[in-house]
Amino acid sequence: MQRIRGMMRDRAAEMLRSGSVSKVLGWEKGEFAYDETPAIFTSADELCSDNELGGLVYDGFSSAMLSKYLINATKKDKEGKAPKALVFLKPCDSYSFAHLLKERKVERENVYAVGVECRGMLDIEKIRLKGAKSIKSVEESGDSVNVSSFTKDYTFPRGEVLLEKCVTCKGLDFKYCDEVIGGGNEINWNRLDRFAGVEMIEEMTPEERFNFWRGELSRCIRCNACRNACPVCSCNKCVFDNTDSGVQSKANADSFEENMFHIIRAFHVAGRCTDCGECSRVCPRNIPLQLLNRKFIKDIDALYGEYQAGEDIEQKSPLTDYQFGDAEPSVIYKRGGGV
Amino acid sequence: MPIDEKGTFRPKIVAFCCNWCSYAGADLAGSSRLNYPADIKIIRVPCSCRVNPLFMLRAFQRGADGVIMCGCHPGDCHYTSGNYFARRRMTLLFGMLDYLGIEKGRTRVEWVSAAEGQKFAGTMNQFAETVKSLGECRRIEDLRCKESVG
Amino acid sequence: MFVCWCGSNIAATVDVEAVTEAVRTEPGVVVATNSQYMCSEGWQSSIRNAVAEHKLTGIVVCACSPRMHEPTFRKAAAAAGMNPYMVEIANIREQCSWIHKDKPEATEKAIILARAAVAKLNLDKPLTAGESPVTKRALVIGGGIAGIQTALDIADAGYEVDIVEKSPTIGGKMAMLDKTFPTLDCSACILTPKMVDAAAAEKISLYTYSEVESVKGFVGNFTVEIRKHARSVNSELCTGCGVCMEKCPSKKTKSEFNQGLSNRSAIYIPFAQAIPNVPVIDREACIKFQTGKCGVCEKVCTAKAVDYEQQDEIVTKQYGAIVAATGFNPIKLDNFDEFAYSQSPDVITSLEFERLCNAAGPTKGHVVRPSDHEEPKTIVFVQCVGSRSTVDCGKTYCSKICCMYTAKHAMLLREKYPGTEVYVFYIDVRTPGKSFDEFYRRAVEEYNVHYVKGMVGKVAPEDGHLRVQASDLIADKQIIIDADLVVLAPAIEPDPSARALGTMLTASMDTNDFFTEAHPKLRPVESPTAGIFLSGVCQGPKDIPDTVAQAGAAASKVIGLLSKDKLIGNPCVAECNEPLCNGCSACELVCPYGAITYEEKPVFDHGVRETRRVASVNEALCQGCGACTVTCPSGAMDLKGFTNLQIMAEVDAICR
Amino acid sequence: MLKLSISKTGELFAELSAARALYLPVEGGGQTTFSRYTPEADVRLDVLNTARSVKDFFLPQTEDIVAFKRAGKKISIIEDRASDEPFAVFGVRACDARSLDVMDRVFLSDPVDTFYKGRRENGVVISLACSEPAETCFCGVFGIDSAEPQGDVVASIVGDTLCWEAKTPAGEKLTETVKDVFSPASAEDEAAAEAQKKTTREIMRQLPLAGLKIDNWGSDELLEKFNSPIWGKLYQGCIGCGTCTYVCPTCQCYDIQDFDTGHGVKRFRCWDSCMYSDFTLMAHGNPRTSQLERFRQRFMHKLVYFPANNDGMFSCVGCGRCVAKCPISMNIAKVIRALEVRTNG
Repeated sequence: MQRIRGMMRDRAAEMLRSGSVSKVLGWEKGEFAYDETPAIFTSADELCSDNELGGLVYDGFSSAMLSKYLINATKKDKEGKAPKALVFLKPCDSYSFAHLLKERKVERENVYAVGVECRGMLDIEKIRLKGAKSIKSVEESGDSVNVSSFTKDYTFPRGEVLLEKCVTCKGLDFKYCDEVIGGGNEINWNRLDRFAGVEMIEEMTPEERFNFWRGELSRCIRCNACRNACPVCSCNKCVFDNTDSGVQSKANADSFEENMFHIIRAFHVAGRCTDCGECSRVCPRNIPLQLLNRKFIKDIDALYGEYQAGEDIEQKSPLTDYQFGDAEPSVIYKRGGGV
Repeated sequence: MPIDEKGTFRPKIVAFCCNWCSYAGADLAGSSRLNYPADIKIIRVPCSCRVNPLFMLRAFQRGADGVIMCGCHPGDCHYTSGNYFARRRMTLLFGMLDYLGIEKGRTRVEWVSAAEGQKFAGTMNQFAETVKSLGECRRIEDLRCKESVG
Repeated sequence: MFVCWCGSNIAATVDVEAVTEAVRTEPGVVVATNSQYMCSEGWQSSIRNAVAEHKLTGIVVCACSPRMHEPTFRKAAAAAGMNPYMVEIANIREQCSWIHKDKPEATEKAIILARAAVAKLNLDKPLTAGESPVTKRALVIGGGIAGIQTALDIADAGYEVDIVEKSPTIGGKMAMLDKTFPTLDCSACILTPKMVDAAAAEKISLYTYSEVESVKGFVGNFTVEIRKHARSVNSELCTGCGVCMEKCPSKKTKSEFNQGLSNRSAIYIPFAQAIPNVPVIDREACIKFQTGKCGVCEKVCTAKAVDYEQQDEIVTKQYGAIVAATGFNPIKLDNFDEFAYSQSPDVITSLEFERLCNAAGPTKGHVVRPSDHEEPKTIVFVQCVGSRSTVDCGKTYCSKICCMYTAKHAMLLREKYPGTEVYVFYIDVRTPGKSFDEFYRRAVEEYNVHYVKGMVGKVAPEDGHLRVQASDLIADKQIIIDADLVVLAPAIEPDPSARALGTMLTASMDTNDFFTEAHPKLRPVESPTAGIFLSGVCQGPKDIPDTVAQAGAAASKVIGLLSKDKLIGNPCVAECNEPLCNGCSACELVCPYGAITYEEKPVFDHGVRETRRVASVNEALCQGCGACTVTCPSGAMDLKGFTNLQIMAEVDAICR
Repeated sequence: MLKLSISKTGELFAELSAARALYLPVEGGGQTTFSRYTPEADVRLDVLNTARSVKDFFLPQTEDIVAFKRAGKKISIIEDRASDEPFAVFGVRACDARSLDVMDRVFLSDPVDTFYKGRRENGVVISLACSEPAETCFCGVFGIDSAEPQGDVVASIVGDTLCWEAKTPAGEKLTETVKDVFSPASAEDEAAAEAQKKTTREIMRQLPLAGLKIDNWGSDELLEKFNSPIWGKLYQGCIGCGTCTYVCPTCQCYDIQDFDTGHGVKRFRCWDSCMYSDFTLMAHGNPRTSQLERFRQRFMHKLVYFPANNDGMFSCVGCGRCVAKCPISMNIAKVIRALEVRTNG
């Protein structure tokens, strides 16, 4: 990872110095071993500094996706000129980038996209749940993760402390990148089928499904992190924020609103969701939101043919397309369980 | 639970009907004097593709026990493709509601042409029966809307 | 609020008085009354009086279906000085009194329906239908029989019409045919007069050797750029004497018109009756253009019409309506190896066969084998080559014309060459048309054509013969025929230019690239995009009579449109709330009418000002289906007259 | 001081919950949060930060205020505020315990918020001393002693013993109802408790955020801080969600909304977040139109405006929830650090 970071710094610094780009979207070191923040660098010095705070970093905690920042980062200035930005994209981020291109939220010529090798990102919550307290440092070495705290040192198998979205990674291909740093598109960790979670729920009885989702969704505090982190949820004003939309709501004043918000959130990105898993990652209440999005993906794949948002930006997304012989909604009744 | 004087459950059912086929089918059912329960109230929309999942959820929020959408048969849409989009949207929405454990029988899509008064009435009778057997909708409801006060 | 009794139609099962009372206290209701027949002239004048007396801004009528009397009440409202779109109708007849027997139940439902209508009306906004002028000129794209007929009919009604044809002459496929079924008229004899008429008509302008470059605008107001390819011959000066073609030293180019069965010169007219009778230089084949040396045609042309310097020219014109008449081609048979089309010159297509039969064709009408110019004795016709097919290189649909022309070919052969044996292999013989089945039966019964139900498995060239292996499904056996000539009936497909044109016109197409009609039954000659009409095979396979009929129908639709001075739109159209729009293009993709485009626009929302890409609805094109409103995640797209808030208000009222 | 064997806390909880609702940290869904006590509840006294703070009990996320009913054209007003019932919260850490001081400043000063006041008067806070602070903790920066929290009752766990000490009349009253489960603490117990406090304070001093300097924040620094160009850098990662504000024990902004039920209107209040683009949205527009301004507002409020109006009291208690939960790991600690140098040189 150090080597990759070095290459990233070199490349980005070169691009900034030459004036090919005016800003670089990357990650910056935080207070701890694990709290990197997305940052925009505008000078090579800033990018390469190794201060306590500052300087481009890239490691197992560079999980925040940068794609969505491109919308603002490449907005036209008052003279109508759009700045050009270099962005570092992990494989899953590159699909989201592609989708933003497709929806014209970002124009291709304003971006220099650099794919960066990904080995799966680490989940500090999982590390904590495994008992590590007062964490001082987290080092990756091969297939293990060494954590040292103020009182004790721990070693965990890497596969056990990966973010859930990485455990069910959809693949390491890069889309629409100008270049790729590092490489290797083979997943070398124990990956789980991304639809296994959905299937597990589908196999429950309706009663169980209902109770499962009530339990999950009732934890929602409507912080909107899922929505705001989502690269596809990029409306200027969400229907839930718009007092004139008729469905505005700021809090879940009733269980209905918990359902409503999450059904509509998932529905509005159905056929557009790149399955990046940011929604699940950012949820402060650990609600497995990706399971809602993946339900739509799974149904779309099964009913209308496999579709991966961000794969091909010329392809019509499933909800803006149709076939004469599409399945009828009654196909739902034929599925197991309940009436 | 809304119960009439005979002690039977009276569900609330909202039917979205497209102007060109299903609404006309409903009119034909009317002029043919084909009976279906008064629990069903029709909302006229230009096309089935005008029906937003938000409207369906809204109906449940406001206390509906079942929601049905009717449109032109595939291939017959007045606007050529509206019902195709509606079909995909509703299929996915219903799949999601089922996934959340909400009874499948409370939502339905049916294609009814302007000539199918019989089918319209038949569909409505059948759907009302299903919803009735499911009882009051409790799995997706807003208690605030059900109170008699406020 | 006006409640109608409809005589006893409503009043028998709905307590009209109770409904009137119940809705009187609804928010916004000022006056509530009921009467025997709301639609009667007398009551309409009382509505007018009520509007004046109470200064009403909206009306709810509880009556029969809005499909019945909505226009009536809107007119009444307009007459009373109100906006006609501030009228809502609660359908308490078809959807209430007629279907319910229990009076309290029906009354309760009628009250709820009335409340829903009030809730909707409270959110109604006055709407004004937009108007746009109509340019009184039509464009017909394609100069085959479909295009010619459409243009003639439009011109006959007194409107200007332009034909754009990409080849050097009009006439299309029909000009290549020898005889036509089921009457066996000579194709040229019936087509040429129409071509001449088209050329002579004062109102028709021909743009041959030209293509549509771009289309902008909307119904009534299209702006079209037409690219006139350089003919290298000045049409004004050319006398059509033909000397240039005679003297041209480059004569080795396959004749497109004769399906490659003969050669033509580099400077050529496709066929003798071509219109215009002005040659073009095929620059690929021309020695002057390829090497710089030659110039024979220029030298021999006494009219000084040859112009090597001529450039493509772009003509920009305005039209009120556009007709697509782009026609078809037989599919390429390169991938049908089993029929040995590429291997043997004696395996030909039906269109090639037409040329062989034609007196003006490469063999002067003698049907001979292309390989040795011998008269064939055994001829096999294979139908459905690529039609009704599930293989990748084929088409799933029936090409419709092949059964009949094959019967025609077989009959002509047997008549001209009674000594021949003629076999026709078919899946089904389809003859639904006037005198079609009789025609087919004559082929079988009078002309003794051998019709064999079954598909040909393989055609193998074998020392001068063609060994045809086939199955006879009725006799249930394999048969082998040694044929001298095999004629294939290839599927027909839309001309390849149609796809690009469809995009330019924002006219939708099916998966086979046939244009989609606005309604398969009720609007078969209109595209869903307003102002675009369909003529001929570009909409689906058809024979000449069907094509001519559709061409006339398309013309009458165009005439109907051009006869209007201005178009009055439907005000219930989509509307984009620009500050909310995030420019994602989803609405554009689901719009069947191409009514939505994107523009960079300054938007201002609660203190934030920026310029960004937002959707814009062309009200003249929008038909108000609402597909865009649901696909829009931000709710920026809404439908006037059926807004999100209105529909939700109805839901609320119903579920209350 | 009273004491109880840790194995007998079940009895204590049962006693406490007999007379009033008892809330305490319970694990569920992979997280620990304050939940109502049941004998089956998986009580976690070792977890520091509950997913939601103690704020929930005094300023719930949503709360009905009043309702209106419409009949015909008549509108009537219906009082529908929930009645206050006595309750106790057990296991409130020092940071959350202090957060109530901040909240009191807002809701108990004139004009008094009667909803909040009612809950405060009915709620007894039983705090729990920390012995194993996390790396995200920085309560010490705000002068909070995590080893000795405030509260109506202060509890601590020393080895296998739960120590209990009532600090206020309300705490004493509560203790009276459960005194039977306790025995008096011995001098050794007191000594062990003191020793543990010392150890905890020592750990606190070593934590990475212990060195945050807060002294040059406060009212004097208003314009310098406000105009600092550093905000322009800090805010860039902010996605404008409300996570920090909703997990924060001291964020107290709320919105009042009307919900049309179809029969009438329910007026309720719900938390709002200054990170949201529709926060303080008025008819004319929004005074803070960019995320930079919204981001700055939150920290300026906590570290400058609030102390300016409240005798120097910061409205951050250093619980570290925002540090742990921010989707992009931006937080108040980074802000304090980045702006800790006097920006005017």
